[in-house]
Amino acid sequence: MKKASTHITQNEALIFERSQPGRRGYMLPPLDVDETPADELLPAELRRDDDLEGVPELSEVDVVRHFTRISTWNFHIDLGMYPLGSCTMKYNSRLNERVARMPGFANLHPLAPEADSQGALEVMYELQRHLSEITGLAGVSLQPAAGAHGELTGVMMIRAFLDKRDGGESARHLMLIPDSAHGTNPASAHLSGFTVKTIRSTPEGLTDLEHLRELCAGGDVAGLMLTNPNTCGIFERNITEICKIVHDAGGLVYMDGANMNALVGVARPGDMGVDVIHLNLHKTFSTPHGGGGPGSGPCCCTAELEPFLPTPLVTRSGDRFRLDFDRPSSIGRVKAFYGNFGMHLRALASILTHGREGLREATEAAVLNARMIAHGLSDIYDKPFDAPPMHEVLFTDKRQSRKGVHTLDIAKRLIDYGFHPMTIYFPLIVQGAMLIEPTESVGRHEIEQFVEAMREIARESVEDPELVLNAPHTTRIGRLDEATAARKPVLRWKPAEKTATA
Amino acid sequence: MKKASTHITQNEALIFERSQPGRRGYMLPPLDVDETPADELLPAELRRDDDLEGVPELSEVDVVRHFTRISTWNFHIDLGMYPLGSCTMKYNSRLNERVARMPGFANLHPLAPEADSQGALEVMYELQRHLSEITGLAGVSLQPAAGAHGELTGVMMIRAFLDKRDGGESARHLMLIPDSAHGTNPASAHLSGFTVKTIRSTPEGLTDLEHLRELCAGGDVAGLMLTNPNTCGIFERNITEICKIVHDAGGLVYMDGANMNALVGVARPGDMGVDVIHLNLHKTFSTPHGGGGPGSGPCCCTAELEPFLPTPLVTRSGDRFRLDFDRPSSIGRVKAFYGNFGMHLRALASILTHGREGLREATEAAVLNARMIAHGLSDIYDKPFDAPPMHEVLFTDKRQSRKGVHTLDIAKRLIDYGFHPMTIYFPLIVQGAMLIEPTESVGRHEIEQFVEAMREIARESVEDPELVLNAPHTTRIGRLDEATAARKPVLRWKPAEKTATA
Amino acid sequence: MRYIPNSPEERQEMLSEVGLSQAVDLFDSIPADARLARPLDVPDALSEIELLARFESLAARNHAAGRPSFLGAGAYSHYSPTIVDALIQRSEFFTAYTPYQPEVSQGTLQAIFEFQTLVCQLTGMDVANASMYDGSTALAEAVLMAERVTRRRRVIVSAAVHPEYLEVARTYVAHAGVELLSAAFDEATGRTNLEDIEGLDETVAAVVVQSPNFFGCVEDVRAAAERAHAVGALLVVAVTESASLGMLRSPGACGADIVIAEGQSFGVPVSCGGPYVGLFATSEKYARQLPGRLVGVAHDKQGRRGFVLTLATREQHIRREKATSNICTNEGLIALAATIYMTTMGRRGLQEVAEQCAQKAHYAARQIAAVEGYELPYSAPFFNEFVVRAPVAADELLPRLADAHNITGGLALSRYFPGRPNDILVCVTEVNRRSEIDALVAGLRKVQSSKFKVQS
Amino acid sequence: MRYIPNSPEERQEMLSEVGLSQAVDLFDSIPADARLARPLDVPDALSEIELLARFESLAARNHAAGRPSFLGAGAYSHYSPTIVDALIQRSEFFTAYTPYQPEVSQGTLQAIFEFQTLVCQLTGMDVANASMYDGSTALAEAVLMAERVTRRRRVIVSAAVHPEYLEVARTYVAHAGVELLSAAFDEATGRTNLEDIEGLDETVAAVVVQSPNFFGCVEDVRAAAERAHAVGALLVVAVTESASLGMLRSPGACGADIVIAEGQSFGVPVSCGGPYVGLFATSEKYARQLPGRLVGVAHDKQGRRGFVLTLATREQHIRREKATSNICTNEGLIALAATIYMTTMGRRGLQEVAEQCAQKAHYAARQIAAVEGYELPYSAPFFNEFVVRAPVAADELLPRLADAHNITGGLALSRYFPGRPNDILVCVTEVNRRSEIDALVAGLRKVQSSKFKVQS
Ligand SMILES: Cc1ncc(COP(=O)(O)O)c(C=O)c1O
Ligand SMILES: Cc1ncc(COP(=O)(O)O)c(C=O)c1O
Repeated sequence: MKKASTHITQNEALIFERSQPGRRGYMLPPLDVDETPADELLPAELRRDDDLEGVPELSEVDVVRHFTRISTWNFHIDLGMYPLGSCTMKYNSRLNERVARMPGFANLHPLAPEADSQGALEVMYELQRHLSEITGLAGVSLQPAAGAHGELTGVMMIRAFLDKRDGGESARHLMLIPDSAHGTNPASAHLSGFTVKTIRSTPEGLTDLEHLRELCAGGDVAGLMLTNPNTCGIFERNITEICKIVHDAGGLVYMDGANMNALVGVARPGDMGVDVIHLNLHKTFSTPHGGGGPGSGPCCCTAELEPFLPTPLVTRSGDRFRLDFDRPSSIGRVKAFYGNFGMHLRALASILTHGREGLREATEAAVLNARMIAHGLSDIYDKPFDAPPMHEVLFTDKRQSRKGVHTLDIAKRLIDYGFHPMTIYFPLIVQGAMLIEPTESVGRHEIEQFVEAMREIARESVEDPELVLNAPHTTRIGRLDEATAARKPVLRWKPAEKTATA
Repeated sequence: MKKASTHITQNEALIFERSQPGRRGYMLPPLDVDETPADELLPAELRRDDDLEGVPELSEVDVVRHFTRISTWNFHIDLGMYPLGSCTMKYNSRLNERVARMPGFANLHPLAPEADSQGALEVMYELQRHLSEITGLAGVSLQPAAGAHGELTGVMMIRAFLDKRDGGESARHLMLIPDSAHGTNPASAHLSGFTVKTIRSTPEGLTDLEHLRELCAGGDVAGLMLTNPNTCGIFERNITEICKIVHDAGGLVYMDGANMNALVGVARPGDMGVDVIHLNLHKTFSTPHGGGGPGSGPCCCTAELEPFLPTPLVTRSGDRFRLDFDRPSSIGRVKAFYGNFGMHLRALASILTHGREGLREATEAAVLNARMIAHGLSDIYDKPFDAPPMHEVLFTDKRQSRKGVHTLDIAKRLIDYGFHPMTIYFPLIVQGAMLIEPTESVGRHEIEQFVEAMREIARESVEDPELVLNAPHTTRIGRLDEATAARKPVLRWKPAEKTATA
Repeated sequence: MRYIPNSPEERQEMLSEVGLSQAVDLFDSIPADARLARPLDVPDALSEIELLARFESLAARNHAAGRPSFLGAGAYSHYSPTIVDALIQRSEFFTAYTPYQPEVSQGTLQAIFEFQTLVCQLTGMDVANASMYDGSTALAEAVLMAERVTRRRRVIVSAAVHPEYLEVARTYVAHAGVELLSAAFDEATGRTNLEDIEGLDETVAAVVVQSPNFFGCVEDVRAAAERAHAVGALLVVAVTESASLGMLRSPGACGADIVIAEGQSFGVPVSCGGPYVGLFATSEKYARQLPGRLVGVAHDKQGRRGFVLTLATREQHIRREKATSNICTNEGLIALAATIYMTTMGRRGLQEVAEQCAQKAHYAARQIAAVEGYELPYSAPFFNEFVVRAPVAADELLPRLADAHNITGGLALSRYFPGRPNDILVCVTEVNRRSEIDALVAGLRKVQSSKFKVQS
Repeated sequence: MRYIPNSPEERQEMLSEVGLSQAVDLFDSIPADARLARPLDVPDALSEIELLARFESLAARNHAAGRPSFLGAGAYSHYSPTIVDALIQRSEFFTAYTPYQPEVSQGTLQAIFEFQTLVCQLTGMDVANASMYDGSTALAEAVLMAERVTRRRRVIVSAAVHPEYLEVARTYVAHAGVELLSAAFDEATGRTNLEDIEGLDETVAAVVVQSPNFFGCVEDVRAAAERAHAVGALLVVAVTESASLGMLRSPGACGADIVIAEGQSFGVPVSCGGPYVGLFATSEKYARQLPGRLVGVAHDKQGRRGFVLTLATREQHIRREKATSNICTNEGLIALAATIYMTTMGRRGLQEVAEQCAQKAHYAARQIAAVEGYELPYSAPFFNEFVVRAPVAADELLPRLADAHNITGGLALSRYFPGRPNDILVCVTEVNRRSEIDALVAGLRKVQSSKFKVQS
């Protein structure tokens, strides 16, 4: 049976194009208090004078049909494998959604008295404890809203630590980052006032120890930001050595925990010498990506760094849970309130549902699935590094590009085979990168279908390159002209366009 | 913008074909009581000996992906107009779903003590009251599970009433049913032991009064089953006269209320002389059809017939609500417990959400939409009856069939235009019937798109009949060979087929 | 009205487009004397906020919904995995109609085909239909089908069949010329007395037994089949607690000709009695006598497999009064819920649920039997329901249990059998924690001793 | 583990396929000394039944979630139509990733484009991004953007900006070489003192005001714009209560250069502080300085309209350390919820919500002011929040209100301003019924008189 076919789908205009004056999709209870005259309420000059011109007017049915129709244009995890490398698109359980929607959590105001919020505080406290155990690091803050936010937090903590240790403004301004790192790493380091120096990778796709030593020699190294397994899907086997080098040079080691799905229950950053790490709960701990968030990027660190974690922290005294605001060395707040609590609930539910064995089992299954793909494609696609992949496997378009077929084309052609493409052109250290991460949530049969599809595409690239170059052929719209889109950006609907498309 | 395009969809095997030994999608808490040895629990000869061979073994992810994938092959109301004539496919609000899932209702056992179920009893009592007001009939039973079930109930009540009135087994065994009636009418009448006699319709698509008088002359007429507006979408303007004729002949009038969406708030069967009627809450009162149920078919009747309603009835004494089992003349039970309570909740929520004005407004909007379609197509398609349509409009393929294009072809071609087809080949009194019911839940724009699509198809039927005859062209599978399916029925999966399709 | 897309202004424009000036003109074909001259006497529209508050307060008055319960008797509290309700809430499923147009209804059709197959597997039969309203109407239809198949008009129904099922069957056959006779049950075992079934002869169309029966006792279905077949009658087996199918020998394996069941146990909330779903299965040779819808395999021109509604010539829309049944709309979405439940629990889960139900029920039975004054009158093996004979009237005892211990202790059999004031039907499932069972036992003990206090 | 498709047996087969004998071999590349030699110290797996019970009991301990509340201060309780949560639960939306592949992500992309447009309409600006983490981080990014745009390094922030927003800004700019100065507010009006803003000169990159400000007072945004523009600085306007945009003159119309807002009011539950969604809008000319993602219109070869992520050269994955921000994942699903909320309420609904909030808040303010001992210290116009000065310490008064009257009466300002022990920030929205407001007033009166009793 073919994995996919084409079927009829509804097209749908913009919500503004569907709007009709006089339509209503809402009803409020009648105002039940004595009215205050408009002018006493608010002087005219402070009131809107545009009558919200342009904001849509629709019935509830219009809204439901609009968003239901456009939703059908999305690929999503519940349809199947979503192998975006580095994104860990695993199954998002409905059970976690149900937990997050319990009225006792959803209706709790963040500024409600501590005594009346004990359940929520316990949730955060327990999640902190589990994340601490999983990473092998003592301190945890749940405040960061996503991975990059966690990076910013962690790097700022390094900065604060060094300033304190070295007294005043530490002279250490260099943050070392491998060329394979995710873009958020240098961006976060920069935001924290560091100068980014790039470390080369070896031909095996590992951090170049020699180069690291060189860079550390200068004495102005604040730290290293490392992803492990790195973005090539390879475990940095010299990790303890790497940490030692940085520590000996007086710096600290930050680990980007985006790839923790390869390690949970198997190895702990804290045991390797890592000082601070962020986790992506929306990756490793299965909180839904929601088409681009919300995420949650808790920051975990050594006891030494704990004083610098953001304020407040959730602490426990006896059977009471408290918010600790008295943290003089803290870098301060990185977000209002306590982070994305709704994601904390889901992540805790996920950890408790997996349990001790389940967490490790998931790691094993994720790595095994990646191995199957490596095993099935290595003879056809260029695998730039020999090392066996962990939870994700990196290929390039080297062989196919000889015929003019590039990574982008292979990705688009995968769509015709019923798959969401892998992550493409990342990491940047290889040309035409294809980073494939199946996660543990994919069954053997679909892994085999994926391997087969990739092999078919390789064959097509030789026998019928045009077919691949013009893919996808099965979607309601074809490849979009992104260049023009960026040259003449249209970033919002305007009534003008309405008449245009109506 | 075209209304629809084709897009990639996932194919999916049968759940049994996805199954793999050893997969698990569930977990129960550990057994927390002292175990009883197997043989004490149940003697071996009473136990299954097939180890549930063949029942699927799947992970939760498998199940979610399986049902999510196959769901995408369905057309549904949230995608747009679903103009099945006689089916009243109106918007199903999420609010009603939420109400039906409140734990206080969902977890209430039907045999819980009356005193501890007052909320549920009040819901049923209040719904009875509103339906009584809407139909103009005093007695209401919510027990029937669907329209046909309501018919059976109503017709049996007529039988019981006549037996009582005429003493013993009434000699009246004739049930008159127009040739335009829905198949459930004669089937229900037959189940109640009546002999069905068919009444002709006039060229205007109305009940033939003369024929009715004739049939009533015999003195053996038990009653008449009438749909109003009838299945041609026309209001039986002689309804009061019709009722009079039947009553004078000693019979009773049953009204099939499937088309009440044309009358709510505008006219009441009770005021027209109808004795008993069923309502389809899953039509007029927007409880979801669920791909073929559950429905709910309350039966409403005159005070005279009330003693014959099924047992129990929900009654009120002061501020207590009770189940009245003491109903000696009742036809008895037609269903265990009290009917599809979950649908009662939704229907009551729908009535309260619409309110006095809203109910009539919906009726007006529904009829207006049907008028728009009649207006837009009458010059192209054969409209067998002149009368202005109520909530649905009937056309035939008379003109198109000259070119060999029939109703079925037109229906299938509509799919390519992004519409769900109308009801076809019903009613049977015209050849190639196309019964179109837009309901109030469709906006003007989509009505216009529908008219346009139908006109296009009419054009194609002349200019390119093949295109229509081979439709649909945009679906993941084409027309299915129903003849062979019925000749060699395969009604279940068997392991054999597995190897066949794997 | 916020569910109506077209605004009043738009509707006015549309009216003039069709040549009318106002909404009332739409109803010109309705004679004035048949019209409603006044507004309906229903309340003004409610906002979501008001509506939810209203129903929340109603729901709050269903006290029984919130407490531990040992009620069964045709409606069972089982755990339903979260994905069951999540998946049936996809509008693709719940807002679709009966799959009349297969090209755009394959989701519903394939799911029903899977449902039919699962029902066959669990009941041990060859074919099953797309569902009936519920177990009680399914039983009535089974009786009518037996008459069609055998052309005989007498049907013997065990007195241990659910009383409400029996009532429904009576109503259905009242005018079908079918005579219902009753087969008594043995007061010692609690099983239907199969040795001598009064009136069982060559004029009998079918024998109907329920297993586990209304009193929780597992019937000797094989023996029933032999007795029925001996006179050329069919055996109809009814199952109200479908969870038992995970453990009990399937009716098909015991020789049943028609099996009907209530599918509510498969992940469907008790919801005050409905919607539930009736399962209906039989053997190959009677397929064309089945009531209701059937989905079968079909192929398109390119040979691609699909599913369609089939054997429609049995049905009312083709056969009219000669149809095998008048049923049209069935319980599609509930059948889907049951299908998702059965596949999520799967082979092992259905077995484990059955095992836990039986274990917990037997634990409860032992504990209760050990309380002074209480006895279990029946000796037959049971699954997860059993009768307890109390030292006091059940309708005094149960309210006290509810008030003093916040437990719904079971069903007072006097509801159906006035002659049995002290009997309570107790049901235990996998959702009843041991602590609940122990609380029930403690409660029974208390009530009982307090009674003796009263007497002394 | 029930979420892992492949069974242990299948995984064993797969292992041998890839030439391994057991699962541990998968981790050969991890040196032994870096491995975890023991099982994790986390509890055993829980079933759904156990997990739900566990979280239900935790939720039950959040007493505040269940009672009438007048808390605002950056998180607002508004009614969210049922369809908002129903639609974002479609797995098509909530289980998708950032729309990197437009051909199979148009649903997400079009929704974001609609979100961007709605944000522009409400704020009165030209362009808006695809969302920021929340209002507080959006403000910090706005400060950094102002620095990029003006190449100036001093930013003046009103002291009436939400204290937590200010703290976040401080953290963000700590190492960016930006200096934050504070503009005092007027103790009589409660508004930022715009007449003489200390340090406002040609070296200032931006002036930041919040309106309604933290104390609920509506600022004179136009005046602020004039003052800022006079020295070539940008005006950054922050909005924490976005419901106010349905009534208040839009910041854009008042001359703001950057507008950031917390979008939680648009149908998003308060959920103990997150996830929320940050809105970020500015004028055309600064579009390329925006942080975060942007969706724009694009066409395919056949000229069909679609949407794509665009102007990516601003972002970290291209620009790395030179990016306008480090943000990657934003708040997509919450932005979708806000979009559905805004379209469901629509033009008239957003106006009516704002009107009801203002009306109820003013009613409450009048009633409270009439209670002996309580006063409203500020004279400036307000929307739905206002400061009440109580005759007793707020942190004595509020717990008594909670215990005796089951009302969360508001926020004790001492949480942020230790010098203001008696001040309470009270927020009223459309969900606060008159009866709740009257109960609050009655409660304040009681507490107050009981206080005098204590004193006399
Ligand atoms: C390796 C790596 N680091 C950091 C990030 C940033 O995480 P987030 O998108 O949650 O900010 C990602 C996510 O794409 C990533 O893959
Ligand atoms: C006119 C008419 N009568 C009766 C029925 C039967 O109703 P139900 O399908 O709910 O049994 C229908 C539904 O199709 C109908 O259209």
